[in-house]
Amino acid sequence: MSTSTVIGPGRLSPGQMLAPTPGALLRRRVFGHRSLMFGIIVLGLMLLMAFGAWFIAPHDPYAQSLATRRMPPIWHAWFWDDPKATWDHVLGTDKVGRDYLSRLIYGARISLLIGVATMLLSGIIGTTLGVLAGYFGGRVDLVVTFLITTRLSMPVVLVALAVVALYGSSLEVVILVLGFLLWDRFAVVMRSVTMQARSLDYVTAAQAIGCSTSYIVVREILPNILNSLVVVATVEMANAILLEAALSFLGLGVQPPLPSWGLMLSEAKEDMFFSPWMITLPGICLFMLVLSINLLGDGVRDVTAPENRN
Amino acid sequence: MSAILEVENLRVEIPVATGTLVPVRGISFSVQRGETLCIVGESGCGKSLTSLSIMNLLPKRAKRTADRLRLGGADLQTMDERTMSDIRGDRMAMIFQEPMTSLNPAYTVGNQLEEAFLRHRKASRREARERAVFLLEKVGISAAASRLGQYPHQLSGGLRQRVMIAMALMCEPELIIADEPTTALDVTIQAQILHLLASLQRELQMGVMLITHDLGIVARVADRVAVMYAGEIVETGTVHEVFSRPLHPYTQGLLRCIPVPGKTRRGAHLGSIPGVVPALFGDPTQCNFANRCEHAVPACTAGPVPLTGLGEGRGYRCVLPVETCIANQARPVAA
Amino acid sequence: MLAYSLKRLVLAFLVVLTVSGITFTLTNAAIDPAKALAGESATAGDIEAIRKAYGFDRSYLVQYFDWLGGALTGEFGESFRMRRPVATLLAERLPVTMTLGLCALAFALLVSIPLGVVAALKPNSGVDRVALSISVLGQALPTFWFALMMIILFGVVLRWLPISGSDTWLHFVMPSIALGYYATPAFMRLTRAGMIEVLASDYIRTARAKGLRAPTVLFKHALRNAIIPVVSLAAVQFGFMLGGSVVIETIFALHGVGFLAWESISRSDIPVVQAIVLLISLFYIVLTLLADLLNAYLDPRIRVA
Amino acid sequence: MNPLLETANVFRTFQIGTGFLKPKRPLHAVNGVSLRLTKGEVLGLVGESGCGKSTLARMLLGLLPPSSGDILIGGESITALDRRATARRVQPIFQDPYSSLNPRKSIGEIIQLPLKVHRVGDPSAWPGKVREMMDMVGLPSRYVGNFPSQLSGGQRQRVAIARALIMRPEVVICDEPTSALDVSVQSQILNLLLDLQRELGLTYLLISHNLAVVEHMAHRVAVMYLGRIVEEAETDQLFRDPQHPYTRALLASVLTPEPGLGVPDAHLGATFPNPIDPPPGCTFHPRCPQAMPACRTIAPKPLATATGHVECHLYDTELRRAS
Repeated sequence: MSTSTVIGPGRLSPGQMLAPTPGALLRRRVFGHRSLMFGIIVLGLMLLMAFGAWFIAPHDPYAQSLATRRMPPIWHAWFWDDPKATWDHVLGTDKVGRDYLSRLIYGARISLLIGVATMLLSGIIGTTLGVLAGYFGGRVDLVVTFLITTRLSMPVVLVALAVVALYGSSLEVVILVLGFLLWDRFAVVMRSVTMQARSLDYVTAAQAIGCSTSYIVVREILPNILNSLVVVATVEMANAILLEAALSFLGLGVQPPLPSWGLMLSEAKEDMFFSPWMITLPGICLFMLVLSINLLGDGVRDVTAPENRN
Repeated sequence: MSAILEVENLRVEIPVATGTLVPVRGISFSVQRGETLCIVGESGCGKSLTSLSIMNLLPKRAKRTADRLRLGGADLQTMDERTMSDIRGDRMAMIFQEPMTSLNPAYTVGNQLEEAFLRHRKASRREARERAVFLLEKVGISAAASRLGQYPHQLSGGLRQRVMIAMALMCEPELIIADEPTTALDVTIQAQILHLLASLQRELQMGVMLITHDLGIVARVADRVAVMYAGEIVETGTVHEVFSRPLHPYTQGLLRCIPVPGKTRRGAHLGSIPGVVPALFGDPTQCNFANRCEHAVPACTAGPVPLTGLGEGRGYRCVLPVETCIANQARPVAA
Repeated sequence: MLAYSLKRLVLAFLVVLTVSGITFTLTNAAIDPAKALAGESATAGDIEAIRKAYGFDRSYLVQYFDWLGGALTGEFGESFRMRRPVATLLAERLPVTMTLGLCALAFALLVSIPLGVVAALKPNSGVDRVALSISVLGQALPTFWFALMMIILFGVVLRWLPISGSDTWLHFVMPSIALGYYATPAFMRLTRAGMIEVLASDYIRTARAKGLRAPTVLFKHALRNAIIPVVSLAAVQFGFMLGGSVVIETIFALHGVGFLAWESISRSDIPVVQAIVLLISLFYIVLTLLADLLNAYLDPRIRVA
Repeated sequence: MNPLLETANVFRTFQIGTGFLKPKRPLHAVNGVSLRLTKGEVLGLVGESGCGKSTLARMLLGLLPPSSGDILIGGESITALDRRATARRVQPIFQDPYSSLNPRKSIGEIIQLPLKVHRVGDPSAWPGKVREMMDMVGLPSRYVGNFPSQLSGGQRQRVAIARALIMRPEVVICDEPTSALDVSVQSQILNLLLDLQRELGLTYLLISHNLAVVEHMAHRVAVMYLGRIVEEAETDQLFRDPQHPYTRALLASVLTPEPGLGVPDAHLGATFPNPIDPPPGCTFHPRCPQAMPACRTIAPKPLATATGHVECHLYDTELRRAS
């Protein structure tokens, strides 16, 4: 019995298969996750709406018309025999006669633009600070923690309102202000996950091999905290979209005549008792967009959570 | 001798997405008063689930069945959770592997000790306190009274495990189940804790069921041994028989794997068991060890292998006759 | 202990200083306070006179420390528009906002903690799914839109609740729910996650192995440990709620600090805006400090080390 | 013979927060350690958790600068060498094969990383070297594209060994290389480590709490207690005739699989000293069954023994004479 079993990895019995690759497992989990799929599909539709707005929208979202003011949506014709509701303006018109459906479709552009741009800006600020603090610790960490505490103690809505009001409200100002206000969660989460990843032996192994610090951060740590980054990014994107809507609703966000959903809600406020659908429809759009982004984030967290591995 | 714990054909099933896992596959054993039974096996062999299923503390998804599961004559299988919880901590108590996490960080040591006593005995807080002090002294903790006000995080690992032992003894149980009680501890502390457990067991004439992966511990504390592999008991017997004349190829392999100071030659190759444990789906259809066994013959894969009893608690689960097994043991280590 | 407390206080002080600096800079750089104070019809001479009178011609740093010194003694200057001391204005409005914030926090905690505990007891059960759905849907609901929908339903259609003002406790029902519900999903998830983690911990197994009854295990051993992170979050959320009150108070015309903030912002009433931002920051800092102390009380690992 | 790796009176102190509400205090993790590793030898380092073993290992790998004292690799000070030069000569093997491999990288990428980082030769030759290394540690080359999550604990440890050895370092720091593995896998890894050591002429520092493993593998053994080497000797000598009471207690605590011997009572107190607040004099005295009055006040100095040294007042003849 002097077979070379000692250094052998052990015999594999015929039926014994290797576990599937992480990639295959991930694909299987993504397609098996219903709410994640729902989020992806709805978000996809929203993106389609935003990018294809000029093609899909039946009317010019800015075209006003005195003749077609405050037309109700089509279901008013079905349920209440309202003769003013027509197929030409399926979701009715606002108080200056602009087609509501077209404005809602173009509104997806504003929300998504604000969401993505803010998320990128705040993500770059927050992730840089968080990863640096988590990796280097010590004084760097002290400074970053101080910045986070300072940022957290400033009331976001109030500061955003004040700055936008004082510096003039425009899309660019809103993006900049939100971008500089919403980085805290990125920093907090990235700091803690980097700290965790950093303490793992494979990082020590990379150090012992002689890898440079930038290589370790970019190639060893970042890929392993990417899932957390995606989750935070979705949360902050949703947050930014909601905040823009709130600012615009208070009249201190993007300015008319841009078809922002928040602005549409603000403009419809005085009609809310007589034309509640003017309030309901933009709200539903906002809700669906934010919901789909949140579901995407939750889904990513679920399918990449460590307890789901293996 | 009267058996405190009788277990016959115990099975644990866990339904998972791809089928039903059976991590414990029909095992039988008993623990007598004043005796230590060691269940030994490697990770994933089902030894911890066995202990939890006796306490009825299995994870929710897991299901337990048995032909017989009795504690001192009381049938544990027909008991509802309420009656079962009356027995837990009173007639049988458990000591866990991780003394660092097994005590609630939010309450004092005294509170957690007294709680066990107050739950099962009609006693005043003062009596519970006296009992706690008495037992802390018994497990070798100095200044016991002052320790009652301390929180678990203020104690070292060894002290916490002593507190866990004291907690298990609060109601003088007939049976103590210790699941890897020293794995998380340093070697010197391990020896102290095992020494303590052994002397307490002798003094109080308890039955002890000790679960471990460490053959050294088994050899030193066990009266009888059950070797588990892939959810089955593959060999049982008194500690002397199992260590001096191991019959099952797995037991033989395990004993060859460990270096023994003064016995194994320095730098010489140790024995090894190549291969991996099979997946534990469904019931065994052949000898579970066949794919790793160097003595495997065609009969091994023909059907499930029963445990062959040799009388007086001695048994082994192998198709080969006893004589062949003994001859195999005598062979030099494969290298 | 003393060294730590001191460190903590110095940090808090530095944060306040930084926040005040940022606020002062942002607001003062945006517009000329003298011009804002003088009004539309003022001449260049009027503006210069006001600049001199109010000290706006002094160097920026001097103005800042002058303002900060006032703020430390509770003196925030005078409102440009209302010509009244800012401190008095705040004192009038603060009770409304505090009531709103506390009611909203109470609402959020009362809904989310029981829901989180029940969901944690049976993960993936029907109750759990419902609770999770509520939290997912709730988080996607825009606060102000939710408030408007409530106004339409309970105020206009059903006429159960008043839709504006702050005269009776009924006036606070809708605003509190509108402000509080947004924090509910976070509380619920944290409670649920904490409970699931704690229930799977070794010391819960120990408690069960001692034969303790289920309610004892749940309430004495599990909940106490699971609730610790919720306390920290509650402090943070209360700070956010005070900040978020601006939207809700505007919608429901509740005359609190938030409403005052909105009014002042739209009228460029800088002293009021500065004071409110600083006040809310201070609140946040004090609250997180209190939360730390409460955590130290709940978790002996922090308390006795 | 010149030592390959040498530490000269190395200290390492950390500032430790003793609690949320308390100021930081110094923890002397490594408190004056002098060790020598000569080429081709296996030095065992044993001690309880928290005694400073892992801190010492990190310093030897060049990952942590000593607070004072020097570490010499082939006669050169580690502070003078850059980290990459250290990396080529000293490599680690860790305890936990689950956290020591990046889950997002394939086995091939993991083993190849050192070649890539040090730009060794022609990149087209790397896959061949990786296969050769995998073969040497007993991993089938078909695993090259697989991920760590697809392998068993023992196989992962082989990957970690392959990664450590592909640059052919002179010294390998094995930090508890088998304590996370089952016994049947442990013996395979130990056999592999021994084969590789002979084949490649490697030098090991084997850190372990398992004395049986150390006895099997090491030529010399150093016993560490609270940051100091309290005894060092050739393995046979140490196991046959331990000098320090702590070494004796450790040896007595080894539970060999020999029935009937029972569990020994090491006669150590139950009080484990707090490393942040170590006892004065000999740090072992509160647990020592043979403690003398002098042990409470005077820290013992290293005394030469037949094959090493011991730090204990029991063997200090001058002290004996004085008292």
